[in-house]
Amino acid sequence: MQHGEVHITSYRAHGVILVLLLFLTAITITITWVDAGSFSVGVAMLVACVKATLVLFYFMHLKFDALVFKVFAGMVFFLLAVVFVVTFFDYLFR
Amino acid sequence: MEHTANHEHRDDKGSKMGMWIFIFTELLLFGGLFLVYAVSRAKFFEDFHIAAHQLNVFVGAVNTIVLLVSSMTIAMSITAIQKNQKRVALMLLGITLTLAFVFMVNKYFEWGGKIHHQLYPGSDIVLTLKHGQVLFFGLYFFMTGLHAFHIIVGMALIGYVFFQIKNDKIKPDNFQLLENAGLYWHLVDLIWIFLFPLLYLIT
Amino acid sequence: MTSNNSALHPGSYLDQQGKYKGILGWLTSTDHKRIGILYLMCILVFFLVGVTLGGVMKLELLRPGEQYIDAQTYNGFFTVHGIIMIFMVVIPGLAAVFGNFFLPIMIGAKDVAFPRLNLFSWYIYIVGAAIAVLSQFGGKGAPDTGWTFYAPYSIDSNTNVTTAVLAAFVLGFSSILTGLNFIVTIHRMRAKGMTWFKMPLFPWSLYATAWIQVLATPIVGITLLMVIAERTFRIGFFDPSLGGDPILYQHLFWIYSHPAVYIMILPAMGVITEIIPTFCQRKVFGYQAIVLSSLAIAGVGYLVWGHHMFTSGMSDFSRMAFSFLTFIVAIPSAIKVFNWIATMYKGSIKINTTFLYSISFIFQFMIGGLTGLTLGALATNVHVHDTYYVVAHFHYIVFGGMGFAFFAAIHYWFPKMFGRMYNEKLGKIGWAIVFSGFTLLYFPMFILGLQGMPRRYFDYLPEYSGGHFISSIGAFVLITGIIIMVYNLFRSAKKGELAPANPWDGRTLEWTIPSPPPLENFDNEVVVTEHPYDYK
Amino acid sequence: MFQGASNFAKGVDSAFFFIFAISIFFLVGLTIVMIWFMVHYNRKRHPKAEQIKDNMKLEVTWTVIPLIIVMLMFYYGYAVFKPMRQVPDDAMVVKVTGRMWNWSFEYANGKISNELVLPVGKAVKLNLFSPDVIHSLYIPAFRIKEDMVPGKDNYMWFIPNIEGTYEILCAEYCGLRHSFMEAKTRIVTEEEFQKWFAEETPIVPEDKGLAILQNNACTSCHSLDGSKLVGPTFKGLFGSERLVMENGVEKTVTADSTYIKRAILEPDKEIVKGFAPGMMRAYDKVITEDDIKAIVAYFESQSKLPN
Ligand code: HEA
Ligand code: HEA
Ligand code: HEC
Ligand code: CUA
Ligand SMILES: [Cu+2]
Repeated sequence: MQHGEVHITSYRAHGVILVLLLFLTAITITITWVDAGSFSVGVAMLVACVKATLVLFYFMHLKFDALVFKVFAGMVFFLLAVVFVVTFFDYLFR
Repeated sequence: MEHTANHEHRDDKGSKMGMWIFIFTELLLFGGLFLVYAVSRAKFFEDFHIAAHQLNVFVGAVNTIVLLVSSMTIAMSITAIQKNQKRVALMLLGITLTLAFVFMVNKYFEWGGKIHHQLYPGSDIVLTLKHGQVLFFGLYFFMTGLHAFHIIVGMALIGYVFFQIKNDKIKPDNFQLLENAGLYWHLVDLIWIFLFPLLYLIT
Repeated sequence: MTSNNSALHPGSYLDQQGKYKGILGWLTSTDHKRIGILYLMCILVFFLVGVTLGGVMKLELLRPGEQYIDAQTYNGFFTVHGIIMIFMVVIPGLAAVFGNFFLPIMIGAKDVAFPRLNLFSWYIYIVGAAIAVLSQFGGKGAPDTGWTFYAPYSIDSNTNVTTAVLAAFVLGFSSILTGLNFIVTIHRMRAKGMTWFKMPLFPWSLYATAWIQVLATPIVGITLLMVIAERTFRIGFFDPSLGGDPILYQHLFWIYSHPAVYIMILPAMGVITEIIPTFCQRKVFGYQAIVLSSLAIAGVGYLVWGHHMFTSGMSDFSRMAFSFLTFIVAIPSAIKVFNWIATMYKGSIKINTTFLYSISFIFQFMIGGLTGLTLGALATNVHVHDTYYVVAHFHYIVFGGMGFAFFAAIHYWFPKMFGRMYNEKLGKIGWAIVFSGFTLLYFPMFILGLQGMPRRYFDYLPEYSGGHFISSIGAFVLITGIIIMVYNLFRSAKKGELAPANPWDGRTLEWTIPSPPPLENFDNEVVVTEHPYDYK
Repeated sequence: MFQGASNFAKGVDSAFFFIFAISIFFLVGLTIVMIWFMVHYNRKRHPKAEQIKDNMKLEVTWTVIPLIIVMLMFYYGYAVFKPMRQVPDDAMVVKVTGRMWNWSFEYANGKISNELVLPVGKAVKLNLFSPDVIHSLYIPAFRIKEDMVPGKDNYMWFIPNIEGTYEILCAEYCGLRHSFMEAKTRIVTEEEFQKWFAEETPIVPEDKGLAILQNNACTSCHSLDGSKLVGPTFKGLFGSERLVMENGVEKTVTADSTYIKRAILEPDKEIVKGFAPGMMRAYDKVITEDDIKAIVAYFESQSKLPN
């Protein structure tokens, strides 16, 4: 028993997301081809984050799920980010 | 408290929540690995750069596309079940499984190639390389290996779900199992989305 | 402990249920209460094994020089002692035993969310424990790295480190699944009317604990896998001779293992928060403050791991940041202590064995916690790091805190779990001996530490012999008390007086059902209207 | 605290006493309150509990006051610690090598000693170095400690300010003989130090082989005088018949130069009877061919000496 309306994502919506994802993949590849360096890694990671968000929100239905799931996911990614930052307190200031 | 699930034996939201929490632990599992990657790369910037040249961007890109498409098909199969289109759902899952298989075949040849060229941890050639490059290949095998292990588990899960649909155990009003399998599969995709640029594209 | 009890009242969970009889009935039961008892038995056994190792270590340290065991054996002993105590006793301890048994009852549910997964976690625990036991024998001898498995020694050591690391990995997996189960149970299975802020505080503390279990354990999991990979393939993650970074290992290890100390202490705090209102007949003071402090400990506790690495050569900025965060995390613990004591104010206090253990918990936790502050301050940490001061600190908190809370919990819930009362007089005698033995054993260690006695020392300089001698005597006083306590409990489980449903006049839901509880806990659906701890 | 003999001792001790005093205040205060409640509100004396409402103001008070206190503690600890990382420019530099399981101290003029001799009242910087696993240099009397991490340069500094001899201990677990990894530091007057510093060091033996054995800490496991430490003694080794286990098979070999080389490079291949495998690590990347030649030459020279 699902609570409230069950959200049905249309086939088309899935298709659109896939096209977006493929497009972003193409961007990453070209960017890193054109200009190697720390800049392109930053962009590649940024694009990867966008892609991940798309997968989370649409393929994994997070957008249409109850609030708790969004809060949980937000919390986990925040935690992961903070752990990275705090670890790099060591490596950046040596 | 808005909802008590006790009066019925099934609690779809609870089961989904369990799956999500499991996914979080998986994310942190890989998170630790990414942390090691990040620190090592900061330390061996040049070496990583050079070693990454040994990886084939084309194979990586193909595998990315394969996984993205398979992610879409499994997401679509949920739509199909919701719309009570059993055969479409089965077909979509079949495609997902095939794509997963393609991914593994690709991986097999990729790893095979590396091992053939003696680019595996502990081989004579790798031991002559610079530390940073050895580490890169170590991370490459460790990360993609752990990822491939998740693919295999995912395939088993999807295969099981496939038969559950076939035997009408999963129905338009009872598809949480399918959704959970889907969530797991998307996790595999999610991790690859980061692995691909980090391992293949930093040349 | 379980026979003879069917006479108590028909339909209790201790009776034969389901397909199988006898031991098989226990090993296949998905009933959360039976699983709790299974954990209790295993943990008791491992506790006694660990404690025996500790005793032998103290015997060896009685005098300087080699007494009974050689250095390699000693190094193996404290490693195994640490692994058993941390991974097999205190981390699963309260959560898996009392959490399993009482969490569903206290929130008015029939079972946990995933009963089969629950049983599965226990089996994983057993497999992990079996691997740990295996690592002691055969191969190249017991692991000798300390429970922290610091690289590069853990990579170089030729002993069975891989097996021990694998055991810790498997045990971690069991811990994750338990945590997952509890989170979903608490979210989805609370009784009608039990809003979040009407939930008792032991479930609350388990909720905070469960999140740490779920989000911290995987990090140590992957780290341990990397150690195994490093030992097998020589990759160079952590091995400096291959360009790896040993300090990175320490970061990863403590990212888990600091939060892990809160996995140990949070449920203990939860237990104490249940016991004090009951024996004071008083509403708990500062319910919301206690809830929030649990969550704060879980949250901030995640970010202080670096205080184990102040002298490791970490950047100076990190040292400062971690010291700062360490002090922040002390505040929620202080809040809890203040609220417990305030709960006793104008109460009607009944002093029995349970309550005495709880009071000694608070006392010892304060000592352990306050000495944690000297460890958290940079200047003083440099002096006392890796000395017996640290050993004293964590035994005070882990044993004096979590261990005593465990003893308090087992006395408190004993009537409910086994349907019989324990012997009060013997209980009090046991407590007095345990408490004095404990103090005698661990207090001198603070002084030894300040004098500069490093830990993990098989042998020591003569100037430290006084402290070690007293401390070794204490170990044997302590074990006498523990034996009396365990004897009392075993005997009472068979021969004690029959227990009423609510012997202590508690207010939480477990006291509303018969002792021992029936199979499905509640006959009817539970509807909660009042706050827990509503004494009128 | 206990005897303090460096410029940091006072600061560390006062930081400790600051935290300690506050801790004692809370510990004793709260314990007394607790016991008083137990007596005063005992059920016999106070059979009916009074219900008391939560008090927001109180909660805030006992959050904020401890917060302020711990911030003071943090600051105190940090303020005392900070100078420990700021080495004065005129500090004398000594390179310390900690290995399994002994210490050596190398001075600017190349003098190597296994005792740390320092002039009183002068700043020293110790550069910490480890070739094998993590050790930690700890001088309790000076209140200082820092890990020696292989592959990473760590340092510490201090000013010894009381003459005397103090213990140096290893505070990070480093394997079998961790607890025996001690040395002494001798703090002497400036003149004495200069004299010691200039004099030809007797510690570095004239024999190259012996020097290698000592510098690689072989002698912490192998005695030269016939006593049994972790490994078999080197006394009378050369040319003798050795009973060894190879793959579980017992056999006798003569301790010639090839045997000794194997024993150093692959110690786990042939295990001397009565000893455990895995104790001695393989020195294949540490000890060079030439070193081995020197070691063998030393063994050979020893075996020729009349006993
Ligand atoms: C249950 C386990 C547990 C808990 C809860 C804690 C709690 C704390 N610990 Fe401890 N710790 C360990 C288990 C635990 N620890 C273990 C096992 C080790 C050693 C690991 C190893 O190396 O093997 C260790 C080591 C350890 C170190 C590293 C020492 C070293 O190796 O150099 C440090 C350093 O900061 C530290 C600090 C603290 C602090 C500040 C707290 C705080 O959370 C304490 C908070 C509590 C209080 C402050 C007391 C109650 C409050 C009052 C009485 C009110 C008055 C208070 C104020 C005014 C502030 N601990
Ligand atoms: C829950 C956690 C826990 C508990 C309860 C204990 C309990 C004890 N521990 Fe602890 N200890 C740790 C966790 C714990 N320990 C950890 C994590 C470490 C760090 C390891 C590391 O460095 O890696 C450590 C390290 C440690 C050391 C430091 C070793 C070193 O650095 O060199 C010492 C030294 O004395 C010690 C002693 C003891 C003693 C005497 C007990 C006493 O409580 C034991 C009292 C009991 C006895 C005296 C036993 C006598 C028993 C019998 C005679 C048999 C009776 C049997 C039956 C009835 C069946 N422990
Ligand atoms: C950790 C302690 C340890 C250290 C350090 C150590 N060894 Fe050993 N060594 C042993 C042990 C134990 C054995 C006996 C077991 C074996 O044969 O492997 C041994 C055996 C030997 C033997 C064979 C001796 C015989 O009696 O046949 C030689 C030669 C030797 N070591 C040389 C060295 C040299 C040279 C070094 C330093 C570069 C060194 N060892 C450092 C522990 C050590
Ligand atoms: Cu060197 Cu401990
Ligand atoms: Cu900690």
